[in-house]
This record gives sequence, structure tokens and C-alpha cells, in this order.
Amino acid sequence: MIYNYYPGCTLSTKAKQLDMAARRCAEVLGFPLVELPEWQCCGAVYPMAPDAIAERLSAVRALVAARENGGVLVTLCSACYHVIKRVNHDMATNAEIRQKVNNYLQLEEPYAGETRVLHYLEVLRDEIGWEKLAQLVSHPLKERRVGAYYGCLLLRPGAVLALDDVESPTVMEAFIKALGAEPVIYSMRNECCGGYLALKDKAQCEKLVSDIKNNAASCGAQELVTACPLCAYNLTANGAAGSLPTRYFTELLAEALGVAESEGGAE
Amino acid sequence: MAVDEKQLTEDILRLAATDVRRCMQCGRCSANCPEGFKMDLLPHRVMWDLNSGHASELLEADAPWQCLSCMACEERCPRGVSPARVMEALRLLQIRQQGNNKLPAESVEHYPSDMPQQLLVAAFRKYNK
Amino acid sequence: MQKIGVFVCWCGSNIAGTVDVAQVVEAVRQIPDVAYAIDYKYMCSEQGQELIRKAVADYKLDRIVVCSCSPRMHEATFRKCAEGVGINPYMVEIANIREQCSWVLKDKAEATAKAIKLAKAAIAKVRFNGALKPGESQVVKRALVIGGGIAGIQTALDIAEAGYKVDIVEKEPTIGGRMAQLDKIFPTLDCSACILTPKMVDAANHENITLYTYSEVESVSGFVGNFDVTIRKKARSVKADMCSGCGICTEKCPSRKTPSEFDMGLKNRGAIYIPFAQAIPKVPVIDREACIKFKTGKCGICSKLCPAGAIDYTQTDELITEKYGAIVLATGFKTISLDKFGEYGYGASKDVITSLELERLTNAAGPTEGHLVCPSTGKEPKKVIIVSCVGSRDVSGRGKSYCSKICCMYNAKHAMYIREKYPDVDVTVFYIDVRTPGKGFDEFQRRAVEEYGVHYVRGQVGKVVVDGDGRLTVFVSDLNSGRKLMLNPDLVVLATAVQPSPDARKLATMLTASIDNDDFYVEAHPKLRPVESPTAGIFLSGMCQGPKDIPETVSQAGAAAVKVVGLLAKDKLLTNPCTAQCDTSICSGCLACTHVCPYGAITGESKPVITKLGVRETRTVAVVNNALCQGCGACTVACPCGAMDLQGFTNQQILAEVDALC
Amino acid sequence: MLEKKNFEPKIVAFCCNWCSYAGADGAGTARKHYPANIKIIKVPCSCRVNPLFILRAFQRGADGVIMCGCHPGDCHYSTGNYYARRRMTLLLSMLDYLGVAGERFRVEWVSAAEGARFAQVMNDFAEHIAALGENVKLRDLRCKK
Repeated sequence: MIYNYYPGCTLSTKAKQLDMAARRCAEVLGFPLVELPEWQCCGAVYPMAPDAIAERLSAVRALVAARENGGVLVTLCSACYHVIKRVNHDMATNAEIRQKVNNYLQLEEPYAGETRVLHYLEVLRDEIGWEKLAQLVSHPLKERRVGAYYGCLLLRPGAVLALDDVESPTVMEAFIKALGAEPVIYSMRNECCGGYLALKDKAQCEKLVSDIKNNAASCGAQELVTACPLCAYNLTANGAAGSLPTRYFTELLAEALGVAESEGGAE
Repeated sequence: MAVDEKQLTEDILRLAATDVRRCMQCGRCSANCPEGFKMDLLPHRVMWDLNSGHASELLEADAPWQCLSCMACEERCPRGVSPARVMEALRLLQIRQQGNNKLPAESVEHYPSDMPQQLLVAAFRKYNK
Repeated sequence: MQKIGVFVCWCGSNIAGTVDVAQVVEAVRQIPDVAYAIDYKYMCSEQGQELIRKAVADYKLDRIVVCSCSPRMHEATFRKCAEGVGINPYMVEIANIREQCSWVLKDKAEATAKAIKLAKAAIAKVRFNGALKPGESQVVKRALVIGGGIAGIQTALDIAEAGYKVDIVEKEPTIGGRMAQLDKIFPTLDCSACILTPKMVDAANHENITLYTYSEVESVSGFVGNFDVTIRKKARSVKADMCSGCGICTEKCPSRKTPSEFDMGLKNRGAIYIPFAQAIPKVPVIDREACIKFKTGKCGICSKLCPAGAIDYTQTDELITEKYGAIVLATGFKTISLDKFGEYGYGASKDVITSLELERLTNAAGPTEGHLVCPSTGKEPKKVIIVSCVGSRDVSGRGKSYCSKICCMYNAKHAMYIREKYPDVDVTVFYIDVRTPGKGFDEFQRRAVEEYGVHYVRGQVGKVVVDGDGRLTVFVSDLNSGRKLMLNPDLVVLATAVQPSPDARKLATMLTASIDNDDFYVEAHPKLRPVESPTAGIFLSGMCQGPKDIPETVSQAGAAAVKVVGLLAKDKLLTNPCTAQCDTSICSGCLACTHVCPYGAITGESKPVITKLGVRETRTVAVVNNALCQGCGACTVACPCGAMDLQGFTNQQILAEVDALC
Repeated sequence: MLEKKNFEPKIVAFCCNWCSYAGADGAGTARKHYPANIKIIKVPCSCRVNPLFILRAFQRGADGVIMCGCHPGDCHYSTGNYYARRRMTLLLSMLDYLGVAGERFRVEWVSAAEGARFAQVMNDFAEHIAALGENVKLRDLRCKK
């Protein structure tokens, strides 16, 4: 299987650690990522209005490119995953959007949602398997209590994304466990970090993140992992910053597989 | 000029593409909204106004600009309604009009250098056209 | 020359509001053989029927077409009316111009045209109707009740009191059902056990009642009046006739890791156990999956200790076959799983419990002896939040679309008895609507507010956050004030949606009883036949038909019993005359029909026949046993030569309808 | 589809007494609209529907025929709808050969509780037939004499 890879804007710049670690680990785990040529930014937010056609085009272009090359598209960033998978769902189920987008793109073969959009975590869970991953871990993250922070984009809406149970997700916890660490389950792991509000109302972000971190810390978490650069930013910049270090899940993966860059860490 | 409430409601519903009539005013959306403490109209009230023919008041509301599109309301709505989509429709109806950007780039005083692009793109797209 | 009378009903404005009935009458009058046609406001009324009777006499009608509501509604009424004036009841046809026409159409011209078409099809069919005479079948004077909760017990007692034998099959080791788990019951707040256990004893001691506990229905065949049922009596591993019910085995059993089903998992039970002290029969049962003896071959403590020598590890399931005239479904309910509702924190915190768990916590015979405590700490709560509609009225796919009906009342009840016993505990009920119709019910709920000081706040709880130290934070909005709240209760009670027992679907298939999308049994008519299944001889009692409280369940149980008694009181039943019939003159004797008949009603017999060409010969032909035939018609299509036909739905009749409609 | 607006397709629906006919009643009780040109013929069970009835309808000029029964497994007569399903599968495979577009015939399972679904199924089918247009093949054959 070819794992076409869509890094997205942030992963090429501010969230390089998320990206680089993911690529290295994928090599080790035997599913090398093939970066899509000439990908464009997905738009960062899903265009909810059914008449927003132009806003869907870049995602469809990536989906079409992946279709032409095996039909699987892997994403890492929660927002990219969210946007691309939802647009793909629109293309498969909404005839009006499908027609308009295809009219615009004038493809040789119209696109109708054929590509399978996978999150990196799904590849780990469904293609590699936790047991095998655990066996490949050379530097188990012993005695570390890690809280998974899902946020909103990775899980909702559950009916479309279908990554995991929206209210009681387990995929990241299973991941943490496979790396040899102890997953910490806490109620606020799927509550919003404030997202793009950081630009407008920092104080509110501070409050939302504090609630999340306090809940995680009360449950015994010593660090948090996330898949989303925006969440990572908000969780790092707010709520008694530094109290609960936040890392990308791929960083932990690289560490456990023994392929972390020596200088490593957040930029 | 009197606003055509009916037309406005139709416009909102077309953009929102969610069946607001299913709403039974249980208030779960408002209970779950992380921004509810800062909203002038809670999501259930927005649904109520829309269903009771007071859509024009919603264009005055600040609530859509507080909404984070986290979709907790949609996910936990027992009736399968998406208040998040209604909020988006209310934003779009306004920012799609010329010169109606809510967060002009020059109004932002300080961009921390470590702010991810994703955040900037998302924010400007939610508040501007 | 046939003389057909056509009677067009207005059904008040139900039909006449959309269909121009006069025009329908006018149109059918033009049809040959229609000797009389008229419209009337309510054809089913006494005056309407009189109109029919008079027309039959005046115009010497021999066939009747009534254009009215669905035949499922009034076909029987009009057949009876026809019979009263000497017309064979099967010479009546109904054109359904209400459900299929006036109720689904708005345009008057369109509806009128369709009504005329439907009338024409019915007229075309009735020309080929023949006089049919129902056969007779015997009635076995014994009833089966499936489910031994309050619904099943009450139904069985009422049938038994009327003098008929009745068996109760209960899958649990004891009868009593859900009601046995409850503490006090509304609207009187009397003790559930005090009114249930005497009924359990009555059922056990009644000479006409046989209990099969720890048993399940294995298979059912036959039809109304003559059901053959196989019951699997599961191995208890205890000889019921020797056991004295002393309970020493249950006390000394070393396996104590199985959560007690009766105590909603709030307490563990032994592998050999009696569900509760007042269980009937008071005979323990060994849970073989938990039993150390069965798992490892060692232990055997119960056997060593039993003074009566009643323990029997070699006991096997026993199959009992019995004949019944009627079957009552009383399979009850359970609450839905909260696995998909992670946001309520059920499972994440021990202090988030369901209402049924609260019943056990406040029950004097429960795991805490009626002492209300937070399960996590064992301490009394200071603040309790009750959440209504958890999973009810939910069309998102996670819950149930219906209102569970009983929750509003039991929430008020729970709030009251917490406040009564612990006046310092603050109790708040968060609700969407308070629905308390019923005698004394609204007054009951108001008492909770006015006399007991229970807070009622409109607004559905969104999420319950659990902190590491066990602290709960409830996210909710007070909709009346528009305030968003974050509260820290010590105990959260979830009024969880009810759903039919998981056995309902299996039994529905076995009995060919209809169920709806939620697995509730469907009644024959929602208003007029609420305790009967559309399948003759199958009756419904209690929650298995839809959410209902105890008073309603008991009344429905009584109603079902009356229906059963009415059936069993008959010596003979008239059978449906719309059965298959073989035209032996053209039957080739291939017997393809015998292979498709689900009732084994067709056999091949060597018989003297006269062929179409007038030749007399003796050969194998298909013979239908009319007592067994249920009239599905499978054989008619399987028959390659068209010898098999179904009376009431003959090839000729259906083809006439097709022709009239096309 | 605008040009076909005046075309009113003739549709015959065979409904079993226990499930689909009751479902149609349910559609009525709930006032769920479906087109007037759909006419229902009641049969005790879907297994009573002889494929010849369906051919007769097409021969007489029906534009579409739909057969409804209980959901598989829920037949009032236990197995009737299984027979119907097999028979109709066979009929479907032969329709085109017989000169009727196979798409004009449909089999659906509608339970007594599915009033709204009954209406939806009928609306879908009517729309489908309206899009196909008039059933001309058999009529032409008949006119040739």
C-alpha cells in the first residue's frame, strides 16, 4: 500500500517536530510516507456552508492526487484530517457539492470521494497494530504518566470522522500504552482548547486551557500529547505554562522507537 | 427598512443546512458550549429565535463571534441539530458583505512568533472574508 | 347478473374533506352490476349499517363494497353487518380511501380520482368473491405467560383466577422482575416489596399456575388455540425438590467476584446464589461460569455443606413440551447501555449512577441497607443532581427516540425520598420537560417541589467532568434564566432510557409477533386492540409493548388476561376461511406445494379425480388440511399448473384488481 | 426532468397484509404524502404475489410495479418473504428479456411500524419511474397486433 502523505502548512514550519518524527517513525515501522507533490493548504477550517465550493477545492485536489496514486491519504495534523475527511465525505454523499466541485475542477474522471483518508494514528492502530508497535519499541517510556489530549477536530463530528468513540476515545491511550507509558484518562480530554480564539481573546484561552490542564493534572498526568499544532500551541502558551509539558504524539513515538533527534524537543 | 424575517430565516437555514425544527430546547448545546459564559445569547436561544421568527436579532448578537466551531453542541445534541452550523451561517451572512471583516489583520496588535500558521489561517478565515 | 352495493363513507371530514364523495358515488353508479351506491357521514355507525341493511333488502344486493377506512379497522364490522342481513361475510370488500387516499393526498381532484380507482378495483374484485365458511378448531385450555415480572404475574393470576391453567416461564432464577428491585413506588410511596412479594407467593401457590423459573422458551409452533411450545429448563445444579432454601451454600461459597445482577453490580454474589431473600422459588442456582468446581473441578464446598444433599453438579437442561391455547408476552425491559454516553461520566466515576442503581442504594434490603451513600467514599452526599432524559427523546443515533415515560415520576420520587430521609441533602432535578400525566401524578411532582424543597431546573446536563480526587463538575445551563452553571454535586443520578428486553426480538421471530423499530411489540390496533399482537392468540402485557409505569402495567396485565380468558372460554375457534384449495381436476401431483408450506398443511394423497376432460382416474393429488392452513399463499405461486388457489385472494380476484388499476 | 412534468406514471404496489399494508396505513395515519398514482393491492403475504401478476400489470400498461413485504426474518408466516425474495430475484433477472426494463420493478421490505418509511419508499420509487418515463415497450408490442 502506498501511504500518500499530506503534511499541511503548519507541519512544514512551526510544527516540524510533529512532521519529522512521523516520517522517521513511519520508515522504521515499514510504512514510508510519500509526500503529495504540490499540495496546498487545506484551509485550516472546514467550510460548513454547503455553498462554499472554492474553500473545498484544495482538499479535493489532494484527495484526487491520492486517488491517482493508490487511493490512501495519510494526515497528521488534526485540522487537516478534519477538513480533508469531511470534504471527502461531502464529495461522496452530497450530490450538489460533488457536481459543483467537479464542474470547477474539470477532471478527466470526476471525483466522488473514492480516496480513503487515514489519520496517522489509524495507520498505527489498524495497519501496524498496538501489539506489534509495542514489540518494536526499543526505549519504552517507563513510569511516565501521559494524558492524551484529543481536542475537538480529531473526533467531531463522530458520524463523519469515525476515528473513535467521540466521548470515550481510546486510540491515543492505546498508543501511549504501546509505548510503555501509562495513559491517564481524564474527562476534559475532548473539550476545546480555545482554538483560534488565541488571536482575539487570550484570557479566555487561558481559562479553557487551565480547566483542561487542572483536570488532567488532578488525574495524575505528568505530560500531555496531542496531534494538533493549534492545541499544542494553546496548551503550551496557557494554563501555568510549563506545568504540564505538551508534546506531539509522534515525538513520543520517535523517542520510544529510539529515532528521536538528539537536539529534539519543541522549537 | 423592515427586515424580511422570513427571507432572512431562509437564508440562514440554507447556509446552515441543519434541521433546526428538530430542536426541543433541551439546552444541551448551551450546557456544553465552552464559550457559553461569554455569549450574549446562548446557542439554545439562537435556535429558539430562529424557530420563532426573530432571526434579525441574531445578526446583532455577539454569540457567533464567540463560537469556536468545536462542535460539542452538534455532537451532543440529542436531536441531531447543529447549532455550530447556524453560528457559521450567521458569521457568513455578515462577513460575505463587502467591508464587513470582523478581525482585520491590522487590528491584531501582537502576533507571537511561535503562533502556528494553522491558528492564523483559521482565525482570519472565521472572522473575515 | 350480480347486484353490487357500494357504500361510500365520509368519515366525518376525514374522507369527505379531501374526496368528493358524491362524485365517487356518481362514478361507481355507471359501472355494470352496481345496483346501488350511496354516501353517508359515518358508515360504521348504527345508522350507517342500517343504511346498508336496508339497501340489501330493497335492492336485493348480493355483494357489498364499502369505501371507507382501512380494512384493518372496520372490515370485521361490515362483514358482521352483511351477515346480519343474510349475505356471506366474505362477499364484502373494502376500498381503503382514507389511509391510502384522503389522508395522504391534499388535492381534491387527485384524491377523488384515486378514490374512484380504488373503488373500481374493489368492485372488480368483489365480482369474483365467493361465499366462504370458516372451519373450526379446538382450543387448548391452557395459557403460557412469558416473563415473570409484575406484568406476567398479574396476567397469570387473573387467568388462573378465572379457572384456567397457566404456566409462567421466567429466564431468571426467580420471579419478581424489575419491580422486586425497586424501593418505594409512586404515586403512593409505599414499599415495592410489600405489594409485590404477596403476589409472588400467590402465583407460586395457586393451583392453576405452574412456574418455570430459570427457563426459556426454546421453540413455538402451531397457531391460535393450538400452540406447541418447547421450554428449556436450564440446569440449576440444585435439586429443587430436595432444597430447603436454608442458604448455607450461598453464604459459604468461596467465589465472590461476580457482580450481583439483582443489586445492579453494587455488590458481589457467590457462584451459587439466591438473587434476593424473598425469591420464589427460594432455591439457589449455580452460575457455572463463576463456579470454581465447574472451572477447576476442585471446591465442592456447597455440596459438602448442603444438609439436604440437594447440590447436583451433573444436572442437565431439561426440555418440556406443552400445548397452549394462548401465549402472553410479558418480557419487560432493561435500561440502555451508557457506553456511548461517555460525557456523563458513568463508569469514570462511581458516584455517577443510574436510577435503578439508586433504587438499590436506598432499598432497606439493598447493599447499603438503605443508607444513601456515595459509592466511591461510603459517605453521605451533600448535594445530589438528578439528570432526566438520559438517552430518551434522542434521535442522534445514540439513544432512543421515544420518551421513557416513567422517569419524570421516579425522579420526583427519588428526590422526595432523599429529602425525606436526609433533609440536609440538596437535590436538584435537571429536566427538559416534566411530564406527569396520570391520576395524582402532577400533584405528586408538585409536592416534591413545594413540600420537600426539591429544586427543579429546566436544562439538560451537558457533561460531567470527573477530577482525579473524585470531585464532579456538572456543566449545565439554567434555561429559564439563561445562566450557564458549573456545579459540584457529590452524586449524579442518571434517569436512563428504558428499552425492551433483548429477548424480545428472538421471541418475536419465534412467534411471528410484530415488533417496531425499537423492538417493542406492536399491538393489533393502537387504540382498539392494545393488548393483542396482530398474530392471533398472542397477547401483550407490560413494558414489552411500550414504556409504562406499574399502575398501567397492572391494568394492561388484567386486560391481557381477560382477552386470554375470552379465548380459552371458547370450545371451538372459527378458523380463517381464506385458505388454499386445490383444484384436483388439474393438479398434476408434483407436490411442489408441499415443500413450501410452512405449516405442513398440504399432503399428497391418492384420490379419485375427474380431469378437465371428464376422465375418471385415481392418482396422487395435493390435499390441503384447512385446519392447519393459515392462508399465506406460498403454495399458489409454487404450483406450476395453477391448481392451487387461495380463497379470498384468488388469481382471478387479484388479476381483476390489477386490470382495474392499470 | 421538467419536460416530464405532465407524465403521471401508473404504479401498482403489492403489499402484504401484516407488514407493508399496515405500514401504508401508518403512512396515512401520520399524513405522510406519497403520489396519488400509486395504488395498492393487498395480499396476505408477499409469497402470494405470483410473478405473473406483475407481468400482467406491465402488460396492462403499468409504468412501475413495487412489491413490499415484511423484513426478512419477520414474516408473519415465518418464511413467506424468503420465497418471495427468491421468486422476485428470478423475475428481475428475466424482466429485460421479457421486454420490461428491470428498473421498473422493485422489491422493498417495510414493517408495520414504518409508516414514514413506506411513504419515503413510495416517493423514491415514483420519482425513479417518473425519471424513466412512460413504459412503452410492451404497449408497442401490443399495438402491432
